[in-house]
Amino acid sequence: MSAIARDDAASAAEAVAVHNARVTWEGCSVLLDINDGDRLVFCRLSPAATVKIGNNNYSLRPLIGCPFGSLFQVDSGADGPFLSRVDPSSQGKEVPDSIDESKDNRALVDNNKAQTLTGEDINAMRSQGATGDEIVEALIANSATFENKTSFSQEKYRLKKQKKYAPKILVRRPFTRSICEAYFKKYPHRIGFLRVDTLSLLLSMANVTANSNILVVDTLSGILTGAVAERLGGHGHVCSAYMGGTPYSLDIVRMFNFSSEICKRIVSCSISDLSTTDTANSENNGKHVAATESQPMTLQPSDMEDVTVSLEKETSYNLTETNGSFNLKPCKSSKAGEPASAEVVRMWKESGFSSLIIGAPDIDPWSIIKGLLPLLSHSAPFAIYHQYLQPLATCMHNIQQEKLAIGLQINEPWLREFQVLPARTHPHMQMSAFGGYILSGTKICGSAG
Amino acid sequence: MSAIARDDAASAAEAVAVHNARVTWEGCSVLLDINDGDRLVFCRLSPAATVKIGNNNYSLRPLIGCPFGSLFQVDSGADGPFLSRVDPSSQGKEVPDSIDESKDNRALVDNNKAQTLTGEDINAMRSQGATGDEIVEALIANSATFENKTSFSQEKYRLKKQKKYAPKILVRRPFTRSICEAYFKKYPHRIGFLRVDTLSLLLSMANVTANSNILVVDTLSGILTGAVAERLGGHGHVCSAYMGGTPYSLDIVRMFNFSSEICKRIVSCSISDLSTTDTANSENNGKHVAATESQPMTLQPSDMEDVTVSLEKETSYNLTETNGSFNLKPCKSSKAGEPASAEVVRMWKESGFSSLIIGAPDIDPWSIIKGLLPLLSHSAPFAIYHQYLQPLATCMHNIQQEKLAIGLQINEPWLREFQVLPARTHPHMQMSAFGGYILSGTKICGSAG
Amino acid sequence: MLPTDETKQLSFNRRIAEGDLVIVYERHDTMKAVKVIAGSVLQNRFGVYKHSEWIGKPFGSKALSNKGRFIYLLAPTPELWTLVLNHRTQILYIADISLVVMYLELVPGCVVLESGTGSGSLSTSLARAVAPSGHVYTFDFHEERAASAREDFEKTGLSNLVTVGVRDIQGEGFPDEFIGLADSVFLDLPQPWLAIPSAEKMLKQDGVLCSFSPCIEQVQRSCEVLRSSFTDIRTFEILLRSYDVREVNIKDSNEDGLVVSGSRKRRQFSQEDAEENSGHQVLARPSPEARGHTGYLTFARLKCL
Amino acid sequence: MLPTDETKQLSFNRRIAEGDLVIVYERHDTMKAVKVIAGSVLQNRFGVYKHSEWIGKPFGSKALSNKGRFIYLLAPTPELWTLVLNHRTQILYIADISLVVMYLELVPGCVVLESGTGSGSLSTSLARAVAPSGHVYTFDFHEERAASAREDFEKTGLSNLVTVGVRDIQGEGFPDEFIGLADSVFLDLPQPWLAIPSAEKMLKQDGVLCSFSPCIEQVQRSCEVLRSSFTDIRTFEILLRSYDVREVNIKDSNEDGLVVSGSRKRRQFSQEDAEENSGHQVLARPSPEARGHTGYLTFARLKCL
Repeated sequence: MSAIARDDAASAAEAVAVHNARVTWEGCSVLLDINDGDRLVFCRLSPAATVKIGNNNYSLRPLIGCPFGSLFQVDSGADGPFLSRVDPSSQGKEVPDSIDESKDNRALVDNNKAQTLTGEDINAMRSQGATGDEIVEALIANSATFENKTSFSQEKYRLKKQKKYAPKILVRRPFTRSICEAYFKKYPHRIGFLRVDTLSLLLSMANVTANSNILVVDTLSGILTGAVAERLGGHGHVCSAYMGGTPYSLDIVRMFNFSSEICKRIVSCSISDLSTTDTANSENNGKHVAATESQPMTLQPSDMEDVTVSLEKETSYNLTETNGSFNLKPCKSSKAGEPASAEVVRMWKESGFSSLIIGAPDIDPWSIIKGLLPLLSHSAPFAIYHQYLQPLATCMHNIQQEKLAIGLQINEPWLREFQVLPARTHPHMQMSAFGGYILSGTKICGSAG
Repeated sequence: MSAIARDDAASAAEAVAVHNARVTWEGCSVLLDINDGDRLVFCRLSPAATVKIGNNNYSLRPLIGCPFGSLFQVDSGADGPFLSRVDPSSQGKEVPDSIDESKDNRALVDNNKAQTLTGEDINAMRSQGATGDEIVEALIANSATFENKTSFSQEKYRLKKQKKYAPKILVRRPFTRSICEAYFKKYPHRIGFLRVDTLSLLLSMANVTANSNILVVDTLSGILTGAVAERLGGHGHVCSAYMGGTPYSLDIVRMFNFSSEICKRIVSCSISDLSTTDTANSENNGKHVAATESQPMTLQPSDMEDVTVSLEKETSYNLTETNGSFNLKPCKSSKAGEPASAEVVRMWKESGFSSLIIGAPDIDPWSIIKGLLPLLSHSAPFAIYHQYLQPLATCMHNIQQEKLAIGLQINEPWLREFQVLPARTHPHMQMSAFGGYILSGTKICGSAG
Repeated sequence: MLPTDETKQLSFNRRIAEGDLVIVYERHDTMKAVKVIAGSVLQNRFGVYKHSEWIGKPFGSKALSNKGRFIYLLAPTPELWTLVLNHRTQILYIADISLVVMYLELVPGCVVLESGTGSGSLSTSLARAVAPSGHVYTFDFHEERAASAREDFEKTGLSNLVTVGVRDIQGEGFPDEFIGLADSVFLDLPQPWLAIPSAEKMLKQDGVLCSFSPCIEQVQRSCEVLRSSFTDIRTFEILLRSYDVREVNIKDSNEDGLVVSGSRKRRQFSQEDAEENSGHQVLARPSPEARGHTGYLTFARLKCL
Repeated sequence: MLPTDETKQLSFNRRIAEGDLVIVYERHDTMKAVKVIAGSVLQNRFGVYKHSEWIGKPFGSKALSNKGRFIYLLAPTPELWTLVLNHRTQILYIADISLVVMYLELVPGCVVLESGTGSGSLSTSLARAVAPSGHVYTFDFHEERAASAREDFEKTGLSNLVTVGVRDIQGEGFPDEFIGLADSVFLDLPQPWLAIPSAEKMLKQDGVLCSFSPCIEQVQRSCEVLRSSFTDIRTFEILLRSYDVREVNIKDSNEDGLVVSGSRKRRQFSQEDAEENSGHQVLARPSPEARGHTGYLTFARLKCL
């Protein structure tokens, strides 16, 4: 298959260029991972944009045009410190290869006297243009206790100093994976505590794929809508359905680097408009909604979102609101979440939606789904996320009683991460003990259809 | 501490002789573990008692006086096959040390032609006095495919044949650990699906220890009552409280080797008798109950309980009921579960119970505990086992609202077993996914006390 | 299976037609994939079902046997396919599959390499994620297994998205023509560490590799090898717990027995009392038995040069 | 702490007395062990509490601070003690402890050996299980840790049940005077495999050994050593999931928005509608954060000779 395969692969790679871009560009959204997850900051790259680390503001200009996955550090220059890309070949191993069992920390007394370098000394080094790494090395050289520590403790010491004096900034691609993880770490309530593995299950269970029309009820700030849109890649539609007169916030959709083609396929529609059988009226309704709403949610402020995360529980998290960068073009996501056109609503009514995902933890699942199941095509799968078991149990029972769907299951994912290191392999000592429950099933063709 | 320590240890060891016996005796209860958990059989040792394995009945006489933990096999003798103790020094390693990665099973075709030894051949060997191990070796020698198997597959083949032709019988001590595990494997519904780790938590959370008076509501065939009695070791009381006129079954208590001293401390009492404030009446009530009940539950039939377990789901489980052996003396457990004496009931009313454990999955926990909390001493802990979360949540909420207890928690244990073998370490591929929920707390001293 | 072909898209108007693949649903644990052929019948313990009676019905309909017992005819999805496919090897299930697709950052247009193909359970979901313009190149050591997988992809209509190759990836690595073209690589091999250097060459920068292994020793060795050229190395395990929902009778305790203290009146506790005080509730509890382990998923991201 | 001393048994008539150890309960996650001394006070963020006011009250009572804020005075138990003791090392918690006591088959009268003593969290539960006639011999490498543990057992009234020795069990093994006398042995050591041959000598036949290790490599090495003289080797991990119970407002969806199809009348969805249709329910869900791992528990039974 070699020759054809190569051509196929190359052309496929080309087709996906924008959606799957691997290099940043001016105007693109990035997730800055500072010091290995200690802080997570979404920002939009522009020559004027900056990020604050410690007491300094750093221009994000050096990040434009770098590959996603690049690592940056703070360097000292003529005009003060700036972000400069770390030469990947110089990156050392992340962890020591083995534990030194012969040493232990019994003899160590951890007082401040162990370090002879003072704060003033460090400031002096800084003003003389020393790099962060040089400061860290100086701190180690001037530590009275470093030599006696186990290699494990030495590594811990180095890492602590490195985070403070030589911060590392990783440029992550804002994909569903990284966005969901960032919010789950920092603002889990904004996404209804939806864990990334649970989200991945919702997308599978609802059979999300290109050329589908996916109905979502997403009161989770748009994480569901964004995740579905990413999988559609501009083919098909995701319809964010809402109750009453106001669409739900799709704030998180702005964090993705969606092309305008993809954004156009993200639309909002009120459930009542979807439910009217009179298509002539619904056309008006669609317009009516568009007219009466003040603004689609996607045009709200908060351009840079600082999802600062620290492993210490005590640290206070503050949301940095920086202006200026986000309104710069190309702000492609601004069209996401516009009212569904009459044409597409008519199409949905004729054909039915391909599937349904509900992520609305404050609303009783049965009260939502009983009205939405008729909007799904026959044999369409659906998945409901909820934080409480009992409402899903009742919902499942009711669906069974009314014979609306089959293959009903309530599932709960259980995710565990491991530390895999020589002689020190074990599950992480802290875990997210709860990812929520999912009720899934397949709509059948009955009287309700 | 050497000299004193030795004396202490020796005398302590003596004191516990019966309760903690390490050698079987005539009349003692044992748990036979046949073929590494494939079948689990409780029986009482006597010269007349037998166990059926395959098509043969084997006398249990050889098991009398052997250490718990002894392994038996089938040997051929003049009077036919009999159980004989395996010489521990001849026991080989349980598993091969490494996998042979160079072979795989691709070339193997598993049809019956691979084995040249017929059923008739095997019967002939048997009648000539061949041991099971000899038959297994003959089967291997006559297998056309054995040599080409990986060492892992060879081991699997050997094990399969060994189970059939050379069964191994392990004599287990019937302790809470082994009894609970056996029931959980074979008849989980009889113990309300109470897993051994959940049971261990109940005992901790209710602070069960010698010299306590533990109130239990045990509709789990006596597993709770037995476990508490084992921990009390004849010091203090366990009171199996029941609603209405009939004590709950304590069948499982008979599986333990309790001395008469311990059995005397296992008593039954109706909740209404415990709740009457008039002690004079309650004295009569105690007698009344004893008179009107037909028999304490412990005198029911079913002397030998075959907890046959097979790893294959398809196998049908049949409960073997063998008569004759159990009624032989000394049947020490027969006194367990007699009505609580007026004296001890009066003592409980004066002092309160030390703690409470409820294992009654069919009954709403709040409806039970609201009446029982007043019977507990101030600051007494309690623990409620249930299979459903919602009734415990409601119960916890009500206890909180009425300020009856503090430190309320609902917990669920999550237990996982591992295969630890060279290059093949991983969690078991099948697990018990559910051990039940526990609501625990500490009664406070309020108006209700 | 996928809506790439517009005529196969789910719709209120879509009808089962000759040649369609349908999932015959008896119960949640008894399903079967059937190709609809006008003259054919399906026979199960409930009787005989004529395919000709299915044609023209909407997906999701009931079909009756000659004995009047019914089944449902569902449209295939990768999830249903995973439940009905022939197990030629140990397969991946929905929880692992979903996490893999998410962590490999697959979107329409991606190129993904997979080895081994096995029973094609994961391949089907990879294809769904990269459709319509991406491609899955999957390799298996076994000639016959690869051929069966190819047949399956033909049957499920995915052959334009999945190409199956026969190759010993542990021994030879992935073919050179994919160097630098793969967005993601998935390994399910007994000795994954042998294939990692090749996977590294195939990946685009910042591309993600995933290795699935049942034993921790395989993970330990793989991670050692990964550390030289990969970053963001993370090992996970995911299990799915399922809940049984039922109407349960949790009795209220007999109020007489509990509360009437000091009174001499006492009724015998009877079954009727219990029924009287009983409350039927719809409750859920975890299913007692579950898959306890499938494997460890190790993800790693190629360092950027 | 244990009711071995009859005057310390819980009872409706038992009153807090001078010298008693009480657990001061602020909240479920804020507790403290305090020895009652008539002239003494307890000070916390809620004010000052005079011990003298506690004396004569039943356990389980409220006590008021000078500012009118209250705490509860509880009788100590090993479970409460585990929550308040000084952490000199990583300690074992209730789930591991309970499984260890169950699997070691401890009953009153048993002799159990333990190393290391650590913070004495497990020792306390071991003592409870073997009381009144059994004994716990526990060993720690660190002189100071052993001394602190001894003080703690004095404070909790367990010193007649627990003897603390200073000894490097990994290096020297358990003392010879315990040969063949131990019903059970518990190891919590960095290199448990070094201590297993000695543990083997200490155990009675069919006696059970338990080794607790955080890392899987420690388990692998221990199991290798165990296989020669032990049987019934089983490795477990146990976690405890806790649930939060709260009164939640799960709204019914706006019926207007959902159901009225084809009708031109439509009210704006308002907060009031939601409240109107709302239902407050008492519901439980798992607490989001939990201990993800403590250690692996490997149990093994000495083969019978």
